[in-house]
Amino acid sequence: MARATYIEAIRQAQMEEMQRDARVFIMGEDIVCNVFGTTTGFTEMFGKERVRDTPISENGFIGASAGAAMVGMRPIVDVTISSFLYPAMDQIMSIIAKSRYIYGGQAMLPLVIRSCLFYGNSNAAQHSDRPYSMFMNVPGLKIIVPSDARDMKGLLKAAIRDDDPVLCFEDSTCWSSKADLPDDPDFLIPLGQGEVKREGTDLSIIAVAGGVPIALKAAQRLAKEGISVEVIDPRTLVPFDREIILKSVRKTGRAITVDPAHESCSVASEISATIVENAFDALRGPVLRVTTPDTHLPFSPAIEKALYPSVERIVAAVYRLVGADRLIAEQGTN
Amino acid sequence: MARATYIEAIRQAQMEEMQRDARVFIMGEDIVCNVFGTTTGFTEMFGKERVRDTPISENGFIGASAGAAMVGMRPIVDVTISSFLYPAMDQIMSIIAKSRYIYGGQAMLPLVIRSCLFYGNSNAAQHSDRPYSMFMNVPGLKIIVPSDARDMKGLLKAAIRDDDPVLCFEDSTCWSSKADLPDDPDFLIPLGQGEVKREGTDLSIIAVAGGVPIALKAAQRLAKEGISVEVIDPRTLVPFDREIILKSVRKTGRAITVDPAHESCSVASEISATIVENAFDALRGPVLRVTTPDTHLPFSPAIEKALYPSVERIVAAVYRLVGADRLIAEQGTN
Amino acid sequence: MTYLGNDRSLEKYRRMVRIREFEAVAEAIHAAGEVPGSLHTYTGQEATGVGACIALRNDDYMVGNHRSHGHPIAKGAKLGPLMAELLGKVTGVCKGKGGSMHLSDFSVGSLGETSIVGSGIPVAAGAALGAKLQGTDRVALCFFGDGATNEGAFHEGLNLAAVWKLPAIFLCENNGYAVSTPTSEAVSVPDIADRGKAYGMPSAIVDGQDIDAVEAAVTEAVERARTGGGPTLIEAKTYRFAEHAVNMGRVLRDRGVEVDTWRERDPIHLYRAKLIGDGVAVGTLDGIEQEAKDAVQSALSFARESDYPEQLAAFDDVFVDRLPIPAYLTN
Amino acid sequence: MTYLGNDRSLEKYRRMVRIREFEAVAEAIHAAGEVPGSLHTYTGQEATGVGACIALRNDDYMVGNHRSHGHPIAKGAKLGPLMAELLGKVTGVCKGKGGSMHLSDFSVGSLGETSIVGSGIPVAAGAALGAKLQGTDRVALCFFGDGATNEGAFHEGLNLAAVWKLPAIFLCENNGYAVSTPTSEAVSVPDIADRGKAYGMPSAIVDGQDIDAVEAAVTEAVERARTGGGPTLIEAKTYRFAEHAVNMGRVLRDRGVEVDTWRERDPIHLYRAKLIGDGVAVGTLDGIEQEAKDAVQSALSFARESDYPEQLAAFDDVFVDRLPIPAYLTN
Ligand SMILES: Cc1ncc(C[n+]2csc(CCOP(=O)(O)OP(=O)(O)O)c2C)c(N)n1
Ligand SMILES: Cc1ncc(C[n+]2csc(CCOP(=O)(O)OP(=O)(O)O)c2C)c(N)n1
Ligand SMILES: [Mg+2]
Ligand SMILES: [Mg+2]
Repeated sequence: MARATYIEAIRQAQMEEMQRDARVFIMGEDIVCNVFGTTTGFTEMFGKERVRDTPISENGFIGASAGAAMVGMRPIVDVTISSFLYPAMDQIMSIIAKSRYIYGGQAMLPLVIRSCLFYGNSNAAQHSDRPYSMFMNVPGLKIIVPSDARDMKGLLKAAIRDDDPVLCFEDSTCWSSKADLPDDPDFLIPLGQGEVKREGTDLSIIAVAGGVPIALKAAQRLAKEGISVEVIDPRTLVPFDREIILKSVRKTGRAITVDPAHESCSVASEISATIVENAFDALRGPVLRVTTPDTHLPFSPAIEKALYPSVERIVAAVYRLVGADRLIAEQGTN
Repeated sequence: MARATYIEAIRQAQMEEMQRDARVFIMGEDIVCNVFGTTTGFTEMFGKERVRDTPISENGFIGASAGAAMVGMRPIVDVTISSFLYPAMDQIMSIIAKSRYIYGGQAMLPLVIRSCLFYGNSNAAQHSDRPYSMFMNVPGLKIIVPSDARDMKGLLKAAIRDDDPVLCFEDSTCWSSKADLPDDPDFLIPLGQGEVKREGTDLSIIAVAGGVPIALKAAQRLAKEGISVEVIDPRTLVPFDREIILKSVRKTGRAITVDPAHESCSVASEISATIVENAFDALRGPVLRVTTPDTHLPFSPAIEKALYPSVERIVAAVYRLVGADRLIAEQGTN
Repeated sequence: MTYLGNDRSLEKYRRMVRIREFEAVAEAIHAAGEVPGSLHTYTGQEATGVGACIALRNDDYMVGNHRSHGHPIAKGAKLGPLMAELLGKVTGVCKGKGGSMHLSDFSVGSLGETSIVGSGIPVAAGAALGAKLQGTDRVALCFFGDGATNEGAFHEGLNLAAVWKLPAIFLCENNGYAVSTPTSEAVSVPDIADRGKAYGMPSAIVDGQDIDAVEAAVTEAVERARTGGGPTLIEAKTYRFAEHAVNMGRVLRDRGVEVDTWRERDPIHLYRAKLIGDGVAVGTLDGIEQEAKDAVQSALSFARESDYPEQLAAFDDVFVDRLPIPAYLTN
Repeated sequence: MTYLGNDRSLEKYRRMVRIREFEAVAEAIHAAGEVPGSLHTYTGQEATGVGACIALRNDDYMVGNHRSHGHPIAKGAKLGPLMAELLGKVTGVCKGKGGSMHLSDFSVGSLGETSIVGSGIPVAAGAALGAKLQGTDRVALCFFGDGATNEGAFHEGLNLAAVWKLPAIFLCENNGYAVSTPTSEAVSVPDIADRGKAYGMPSAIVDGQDIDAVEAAVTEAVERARTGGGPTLIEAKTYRFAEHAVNMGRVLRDRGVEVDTWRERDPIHLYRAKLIGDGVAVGTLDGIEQEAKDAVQSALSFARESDYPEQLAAFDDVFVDRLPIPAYLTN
């Protein structure tokens, strides 16, 4: 058990699973030279057959991962930045998500596609995508969105061992955050299990990916004012732990969803819809969303940052909910 | 004003706009031979330069439409089936949605990408997509989802005249439905304006695309039982007419969203989230979603149909809401 | 009974006539409304499929496309599950989930018949990569049409295979058209085989109506692939006798006398004549044809007698574990 | 002052040194923390950009990529708005929305410098289609790297241009690497120019350090395109002196003495020597260099003195009309 970063957690998860299972290999653009630090030492350990640089052809090598998986390999594909998933969308949507189904269970596709959510640092609109919700809309893809180093290690290891295709979204705003990483080579966090990141009684914040650390900070600040906030991290989007969310909202009666992605058809919207559909009777006020508005991300550092969820925006939403509720309590229900 | 089908409305809209504006041209696979009937007579009228068959290379010709638009043309791209948008996702997401923004308004991309939602007739998972919600999650693309022939004509003509890129999703379950189509060459339905398709007082159904005719049938059946249902069709997803939805829900206090797409991160979810966020005080019960569950669409006719929204499923949801509400009325609020 | 051990030629003939007969019946029952969805027949291209598959080992891999009836039969699949699939029955090779465009039998080495044009090509490259990483000498054969060579997936898949020297054979069934579009209007070179030059990949053009020629070309490519020599692009010049898909004749381009010219080069007729010339008794060939008819009829009976899948089967096979069932279907 | 009318050679020299000087300053202010985001310098490739653009008319189109500093200056863009863009200022050529990877100046015919590898190629084909449909004789030039030729977009864009005989010039700046990956490990043919054969497209290989050679090759291609002869693929063999992007040296491949060898073929030094050999006075060239330094300095002052965009500008230019502003920003 040693403290390490989110990036290091990715490296350890990959390394341990490659050591454990000879069928696991990794490929992607410039992974031998290890731009982000997730494959440090890998070529020495595993050789260039299993640590494989690819030409710039995302549709080609992501599709190739499907073929390799079908014949018994367990590929990890490193797509670096999530915006580069778009050129490969056909293989992801038409082949990887659908092959098992369309062939009646004959195909098995144990593969992991990793990519990072690269926003917040003047990368401009073409490199700042956070596209997980569009993959959640298509059946057949499991999706993990770890928000801290420990979850990253446990979820990524579980993803590599999973027999279904898994997309792993790595939030770059979490890259340098640290946690204690278990050394147990079988430390796994089951896909589909959310976690209460902080207990509270007044209000539930359901946050995803880089939204989680911000929600935790907001909760900390609010605690000083006597407002007790529960923070829930679903951790995986598919399968989705609806119960942990509903349980929390049934307890607190108030909910805010936090999602660094664009608002329309976001995971934040999905969570809101789930809450109002299944826990309406418990709700004491609206479910508010704190997301990135439906505009692109500009390069200019002067105007980019204010577009993302922030502690301030979350706190304001909490005030609105708690305030509104006090009002209702004073005036009686309408 | 003559009665005609949804397909014929597409043909008329394209024809009238091509007659009106020499910059408009159409391209796509096998459009000269006119497989679906949306370009009948076009080669004779406009010649093969303006009615242009393409190689099977969606990313190539959709990207080319962007280039042509930037230099002053107004392309209509016929992508036949919406599943074929995936190979072109990079050009749609990275170029078409983002070019105007990333170049600070220097680029203008007046183009229309048409594709049909081809579900419900044993086309199997790879050909049955209804992917509009993923495009709604990315800024920069206007989206129309006409549910009847009249809307199709007015919206498609407006889309072709619009100076921004517009995706037009054509629901194949509406293909043969008919309406009176205005002859006025300037008959336009502004993008961003929803419509009350049927007035009612007890409950609002907000339905999109092929969900609208089904919702209308359900409303008709329920009317006989004394339940008055209002049916709202947003008609365009971007820009999105939130006000028409909220106004209706504020009136009726109950809402169901109907969407033939998969449930997670769907337009149905987005509408639910919008309602609970903005009209919570008016709500007398949960907002229910009638969607396609998050499984793929199977080929077998024995098991495909039951997966889509149906009159029965909508009626059951209405009973649940109205019933639940009656219960509340009887027992007092809890 | 298969002839492979004793007589390769008869087995080749047998597989071709099984495809022909399977599709004749498939068309008939589609016309009668028994088969839902679309139907793209392979009739006319049988020599390409069988010539290629006969050059493979049983444990080699194969990937195909929407025109999927011929490939599995060519590779030796049983007919019953294929026919049942057309009817959407639970005994179908894909349990009724795939239908006519996806007759993929993994038990004979198939890794999919995928109906998104070009999408099988990267998959085949990946299977070849897998075989290589596993240290086996298996190869992967990929069928695709002329139209598919205009997709980016073709380019990326072939470049990967070439750069990594993968044991893959890319077999383009150039039937002259993609739906209504003649190859010459969509492909910017006279021969698809020219495209191999962009990858430094050996390529060959072969008469797709001549099963022996196809077999020879694929055998050479398989040999190269198995021995570490890397991938090959083969263009088989062939023709589909019917329209792109049934019921599309109405709208599509009139192909005029071209069809008749090609019908004179019916691959089954040509091979029958050749076998007779080689001294095979007419009765033997008639017997094979009769056996095919019987096999298809019994496949049809099997299919018709089979059940449809249960409604909840719609939630199987999205993942290894069944999905949760939505409430409206359980109440 | 531009030299184009009087003296084409001096104008070529002038544009090259302006690029070099612009980037020297850009690197310095990036190192000082004044420029956010990444920075991919063009240093070493100036002859390719300028040689190509000088062969175009002002009203011809151009599409580039993430390595975007050189292309607009080569096509004649003003420096102030480019520098202001690097700083994210509202006076930037993209109003601060694009940054270093997207220095695209539509006023000189640019249609984008797009940072998704390969994505500019279909756009250029489309611009050429537009020019053709409009009956003008404009052409579209597309810059992209060696790595981009492995993307499906390259294949689809070139095939479209070839099939439709579009007035396009596809100029591959082969600088030997895509990030850390040598061209030879990712591209399955010795020369990118070989890829033209897959489209029946005329292609040429040119020394990318020799501005006259580049100009000649592009001029020939432009001539062909303008007169209805269709597209051309040109491979310029060049080299980037710096790493893929600044601050990436640490992790990337050691290129060893290769860099020094290539530095001996610095395109600006080569051309300077040539001009002097042709009798141009050293003072004239020194003057041009000084003018470039001054111009870049005044661009920097302009950029520094400019304002950042207002917060609400983030909602402009998604569409022609401004988006609704979210409540949290208006209260
Ligand atoms: C990506 C994609 N685009 C378009 C289609 C529609 N489509 C189905 S088959 C076909 C023609 C394919 O032509 P070819 O590859 O030559 O195969 P053939 O049908 O001639 O055997 C087309 C355009 C599709 N299925 N997938
Ligand atoms: C689709 C896509 N994949 C990956 C990247 C990351 N990336 C940026 S530049 C680059 C290398 C491009 O190489 P090349 O085309 O040779 O251009 P060069 O940088 O050498 O000028 C890569 C891989 C990207 N921007 N887009
Ligand atoms: Mg064909
Ligand atoms: Mg390069």
